[in-house]
Amino acid sequence: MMLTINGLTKSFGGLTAVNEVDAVIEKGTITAVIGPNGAGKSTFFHLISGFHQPTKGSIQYNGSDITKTPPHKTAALGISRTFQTTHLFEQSTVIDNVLIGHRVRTKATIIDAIFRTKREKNEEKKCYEKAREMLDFVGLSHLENNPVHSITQEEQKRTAIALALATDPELLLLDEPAAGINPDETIELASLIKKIVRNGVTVCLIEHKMPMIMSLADHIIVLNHGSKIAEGTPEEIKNNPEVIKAYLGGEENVETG
Amino acid sequence: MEFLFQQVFNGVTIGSVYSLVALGLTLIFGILHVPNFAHGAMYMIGAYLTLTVMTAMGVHYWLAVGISILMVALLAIITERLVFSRLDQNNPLPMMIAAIGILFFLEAFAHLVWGSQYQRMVTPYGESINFLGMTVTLQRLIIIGAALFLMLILHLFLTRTMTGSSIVAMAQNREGAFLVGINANKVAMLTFAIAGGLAAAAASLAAPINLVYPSMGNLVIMKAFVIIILGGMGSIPGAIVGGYILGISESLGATYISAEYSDLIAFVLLVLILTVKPTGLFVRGVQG
Amino acid sequence: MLKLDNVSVSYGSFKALENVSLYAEQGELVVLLGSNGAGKSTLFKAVSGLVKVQEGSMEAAGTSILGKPPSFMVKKGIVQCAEGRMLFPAMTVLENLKMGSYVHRRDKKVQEEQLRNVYDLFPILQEKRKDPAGSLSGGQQQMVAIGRALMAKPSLLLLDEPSLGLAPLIVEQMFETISEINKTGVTVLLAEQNAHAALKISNRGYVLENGSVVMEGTQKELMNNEDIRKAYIGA
Amino acid sequence: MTFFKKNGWLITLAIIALLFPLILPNQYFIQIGILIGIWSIAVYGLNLITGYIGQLSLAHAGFFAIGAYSLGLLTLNAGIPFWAAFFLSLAITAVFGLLIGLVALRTKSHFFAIYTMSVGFLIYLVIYKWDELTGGVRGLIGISAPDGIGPVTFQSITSQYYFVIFFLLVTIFLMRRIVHSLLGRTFTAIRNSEDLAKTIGISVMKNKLLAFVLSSIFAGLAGILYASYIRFLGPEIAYIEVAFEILLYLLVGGIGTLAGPLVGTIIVVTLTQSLQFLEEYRMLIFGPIVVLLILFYPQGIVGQYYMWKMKRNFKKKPSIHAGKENSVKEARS
Amino acid sequence: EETGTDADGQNGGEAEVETEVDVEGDEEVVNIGYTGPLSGPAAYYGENTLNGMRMAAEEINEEGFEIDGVTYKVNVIAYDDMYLPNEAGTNARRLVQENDTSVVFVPHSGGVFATQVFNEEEEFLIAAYTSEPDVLEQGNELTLRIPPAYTMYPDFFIDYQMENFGERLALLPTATQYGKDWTETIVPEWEGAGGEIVFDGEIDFSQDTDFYNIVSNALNSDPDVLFVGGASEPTALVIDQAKELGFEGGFMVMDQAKLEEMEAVLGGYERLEGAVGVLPQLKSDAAGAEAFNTGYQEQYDRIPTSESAFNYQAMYVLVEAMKASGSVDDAQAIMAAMDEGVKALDEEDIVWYLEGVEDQGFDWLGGAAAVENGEIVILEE
Ligand SMILES: Nc1ncnc2c1ncn2[C@@H]1O[C@H](COP(=O)(O)OP(=O)(O)OP(=O)(O)O)[C@@H](O)[C@H]1O
Ligand SMILES: Nc1ncnc2c1ncn2[C@@H]1O[C@H](COP(=O)(O)OP(=O)(O)OP(=O)(O)O)[C@@H](O)[C@H]1O
Ligand SMILES: [Mg+2]
Ligand SMILES: [Mg+2]
Repeated sequence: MMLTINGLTKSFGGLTAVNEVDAVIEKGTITAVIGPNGAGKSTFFHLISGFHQPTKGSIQYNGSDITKTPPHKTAALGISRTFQTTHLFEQSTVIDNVLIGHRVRTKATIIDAIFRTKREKNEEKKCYEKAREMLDFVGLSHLENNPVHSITQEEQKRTAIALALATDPELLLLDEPAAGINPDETIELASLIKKIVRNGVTVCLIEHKMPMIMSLADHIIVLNHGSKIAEGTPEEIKNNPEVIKAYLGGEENVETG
Repeated sequence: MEFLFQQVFNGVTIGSVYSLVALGLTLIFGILHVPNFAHGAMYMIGAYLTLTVMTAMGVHYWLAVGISILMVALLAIITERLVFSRLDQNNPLPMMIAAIGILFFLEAFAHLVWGSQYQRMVTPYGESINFLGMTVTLQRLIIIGAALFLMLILHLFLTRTMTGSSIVAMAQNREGAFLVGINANKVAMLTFAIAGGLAAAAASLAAPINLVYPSMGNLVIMKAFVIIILGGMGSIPGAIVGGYILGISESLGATYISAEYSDLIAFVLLVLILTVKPTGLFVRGVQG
Repeated sequence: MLKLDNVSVSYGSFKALENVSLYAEQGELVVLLGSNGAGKSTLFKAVSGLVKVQEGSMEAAGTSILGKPPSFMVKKGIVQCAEGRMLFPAMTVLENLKMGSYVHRRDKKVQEEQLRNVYDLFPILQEKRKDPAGSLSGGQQQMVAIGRALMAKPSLLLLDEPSLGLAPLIVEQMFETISEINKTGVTVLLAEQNAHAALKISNRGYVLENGSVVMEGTQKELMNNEDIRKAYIGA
Repeated sequence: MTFFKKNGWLITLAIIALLFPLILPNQYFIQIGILIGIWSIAVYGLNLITGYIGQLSLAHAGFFAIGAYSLGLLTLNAGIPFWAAFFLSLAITAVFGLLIGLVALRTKSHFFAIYTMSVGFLIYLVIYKWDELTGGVRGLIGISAPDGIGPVTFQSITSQYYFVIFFLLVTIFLMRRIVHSLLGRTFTAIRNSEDLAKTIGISVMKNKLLAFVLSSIFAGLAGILYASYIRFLGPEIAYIEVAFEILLYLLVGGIGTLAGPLVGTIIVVTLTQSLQFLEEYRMLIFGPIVVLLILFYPQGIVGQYYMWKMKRNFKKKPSIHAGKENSVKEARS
Repeated sequence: EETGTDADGQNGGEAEVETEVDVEGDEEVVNIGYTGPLSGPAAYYGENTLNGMRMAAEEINEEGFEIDGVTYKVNVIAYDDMYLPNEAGTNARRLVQENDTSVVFVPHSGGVFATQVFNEEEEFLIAAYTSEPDVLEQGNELTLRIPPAYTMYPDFFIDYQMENFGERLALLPTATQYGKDWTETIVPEWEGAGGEIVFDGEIDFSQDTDFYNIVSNALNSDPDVLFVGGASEPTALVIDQAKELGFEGGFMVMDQAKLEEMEAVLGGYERLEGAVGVLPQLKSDAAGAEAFNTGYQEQYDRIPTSESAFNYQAMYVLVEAMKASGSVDDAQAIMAAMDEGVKALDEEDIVWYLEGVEDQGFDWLGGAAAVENGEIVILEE
């Protein structure tokens, strides 16, 4: 098991956004988290990545406890994420955005910076290489020198994924990667995610676009009012009456988009 | 005991002045997200205008205060139109520097027009009276009364009227405010006018117990910044409570801790509070 | 109701809209389709007065609205529910909604009536009315945004990707709601990625590509167009 | 790219600076040159934390004063030799920077600005009130000029000038190295978005603290040079107005740019000097000039230059639609 | 030849300043420098000092003065330093380098210290308007102290107050070094005369927004006499507030505050009842006082105080010293001739009794005044 979550709970004042959730994420799979708005999905991700401290419960990652680890350390451990609203270094170019993602794997200090040591140079080169590799991987090489704010939403989403991948993650958390992009591009995105998994990265994603989820996920976790109400393969989830009632609604939503 | 009362009363007097200045500052801060250092200059100009109108035109104190409030409100609107509205709202630093430029200018302007010497404002309320066993000048009671009155009016305006709420709304999301049909320029001008008017009122109230001179606003404005940070930036109740807390703690600190270090109190208080609670005492944003 | 003629908008030297002409009749529901960056939001912003139109003319209900500020547009009944929501995060849900009827601030009856409609539409908002809007989940905030736009009692409602980030169940309801709002006589201009659902409730539609209108037609025409099916509706 | 091409402006600058006293052997101009050098170093310090990390510090006049007073007290009262005092003073400023940074950096944006303003004011008040240590308002009198190194002495004004210019060039060189390194990129990443920086594994607090300490050291260095040049210290050097002035230099020059601090300092200092003939009405003109500069060059002179360059490039390569005005922001540095 | 104008001034600004004085025939112009606060909170003070100099210069220039057959006129060149030492240093350098001044007036101690770093090397004289003793303790030979030492006042003050009001003294001076020095001088003498210190405080005029609470603190200790002082106007306010709070004792006012200025602030000497302080310049009966007082009031619309009077006087002495030394640019010689210059003063140019130069400082005759029944009363020894 890559990630084991036990009794995870998060309260904001009186509101329990995540309530006693148990879950596991298996290496090399795609796990999807779905649920109505406000179900606590994003909060669930915030907890794993260390942005929020859980009220209760524990998170084990590759056998070690990361329940209270701050976000920059979880990233160093190999958990990377994207945000629900695309979050990038708006003012920088695409490549500059992505290459800083590899900083976590470098060691150059102020001393290296001042004396421009070999280490600094090597690591700089490594970062560039990594960034180019990742941009190539997500298909954005041609935009490398454009400022981020000048590219489209969908390109920004892919940049965000490239940035997350530049940290060399083992586990990638994607919060609604397909929101705001059209069906055509959603299909491309799905194949990109598959490609990421083929490259050995475990993926966990939140999404409202059911066709995509159903075709992509190996395992689905359904949250409602902070609690896990179901879990299983897409086939099981699709036919789970409770999920249909709480979330999916009519058949049609699942089939088309 | 009586002596303690006297000191608390002194604190409340000066706290009233702080609160009025901080209120205007916090309103502008909410809209512009900029520490408007020129606000101290508005305070200073307000005092001079009242003084000039009183002495040159021979009008009554209250009428002079009214005229001064209107004129400073107008001056504040002018700074908004000519300078602040032309700067990028998302970039606070240039606005801050522009504010400092305005401050330099207004101070030099006051120097040119009114001279660099200290001046005294004499009101009809100079006599000392006995009040709850304390000797106080009537002017000091008036400061407290008038400040409370202005605060109440402001509170009602911001919470009970849509025009007032539009200031609050704009402080939270400019584009959002546009989308519901709020006229951004009008709100910005209105905010500046209110802030300027409050500063002028505060200065005109405080000047008779103090002196009028070109740099009189500088220290007050620094303390007002401390207050709005303590009170949560953009928070109206925060500015009021913060102003009184500061006034009283300065007065009591001077008495029971050290007179010499009483002016440190504001800053020590701020540093201590932010060290413990980095987001200030009140955290919700601009609210009525 | 709304008529745009050869409208162009640029950001700096980049042309986001080029000679766009379109119209919407009173009571119509018109869909705007287009991939990311096609210029849909820019078009909406232009109509709302949030960006400057460099060329062309814009008319609403017979009068020119070119170069008018956003507040003017809202007064005219042109209300937008924007992408990115633009809520007042520290205000409560109720306060946000009330601000929505800013232009009707002197008319308590309209306010109350609209508020009831919004609560009927999104009961969760009534439950959360005392919470700061900023603490709501993404989808709930979207509801507040739509609700706030409705509070202005629009005659022309511009909806910029209202289904963004909403759960399927809610999306379904929301399209029904939009349809209902439309049926009460409100003209609706709807930009959507979710082309199928949008077209289903629409009268007509336009397709935008790279800042220009590349296709327009009735609901049927567009639904049956192979290219559109492929590009926007998916298999 | 050759060394010269890469470091072109720096080398040109160094040559101009070195030749300056030979071309204009007027002590007044040399004095201005020295003060520009000293203030620029402080402005570079501020630029690191404010321009590259994005946290506005108003405590830098305080750090300037801590550096200056440390040197003054160590040489005058403790009788420590100049160079030992010099390095000790840098260390003292760094320690203050570290301690203040540790608490101050827990606050963000405006809270940080006002917090540091208060800290700066407290530093001023402590210097002002604690006469037993600092001499209070009377100040420290008769601080010695730098000791010579071997045959080189620093008694004459020209040698003092070269002394300051040396440190200025070192400062610019260091800043350049830092800004263009991975560390510098890390700083900018934090400026652009703290949350995102965290998720990609950057320890925001550690990096901010590092930048804050570095920046306070530069401010302290400027203070040390000031003390050894003016040789008299009064509490007014810690006053909040000095912090505003440093900030003004930075903004006029161009925040977050490498040349900005120097350009801004030169422009504003020259401007205030050339307005001297106005006597008491100087500020009447200076205030509006500041406002106009900011209105027309909100990015600062250097920032505006980059913007202009960017626009020109854009005309050459219209394929990149960098139409947005602020797309330039990153191009500078 | 170092005197005279730069043929082509460095910039328009200076050229303007310099053309203020006509140069014709074998007349030459001697530039006299000034650096002081002309903007910011201390501007009023700076202007007072500068006005005194300027007024004297204008009078001197009516005729000019002659050395070795050349007629000289003086031209005061003033730069603003906002009370900052480094600005003062820069201004002094500029005055010496660009305007060839061999004398620079500096009215604040920080500025003097910063200028003393190089004045001996550059050979110019600092005319220091500061009573800070350290200015002369550094052994700088080209520094002249203009104002009197304050140590002559306490005797007058203490005798008067003890006799009229009592022995309990509360200290409320300004929180500056000057205030501290004064306090340190007066406290032992008060106690020596059998008095008691019942309250030890100070007021920071530049930092405190309201003095009321500290004044009520002081009065709470039931004093007979208050020791106050600092700038005139805030000091007046302290006295006023003490009276508001019901205090009926006496006030000792240190010399920085002027009774005549306080009177202007408070609107009458009644509000100063019981105060002792420096004798107002207006009450000076020196031969030149009357002319100076009225002339100054007319020209600057301000009350003439010792700040203007002493700098006015210093300007005259300087010119006399130049004449005596036979040079307008040899700072050493001018300094050496200073005492001679004082003695050579024309009777009607004397606005306040000046006896000579002692230890590089002007030796003024002291005088004090008290307010009794709303009138100024001169105290004699
Ligand atoms: N910082 C916070 N403070 C208070 N309440 C919060 C906070 N963050 C989230 N919540 C609340 O927690 C609940 C879960 O929010 P969360 O963002 O996790 O939902 P979600 O499942 O991601 O929804 P969506 O699909 O709409 O994005 C919501 O009711 C929200 O209002
Ligand atoms: N403020 C701006 N400055 C510069 N370019 C902009 C700005 N806003 C949008 N653009 C550019 O204009 C083009 C059209 O953007 P717009 O937001 O209108 O597209 P859209 O059709 O709404 O796309 P989406 O589906 O992503 O919302 C895009 O290329 C975008 O990058
Ligand atoms: Mg979410
Ligand atoms: Mg859009």
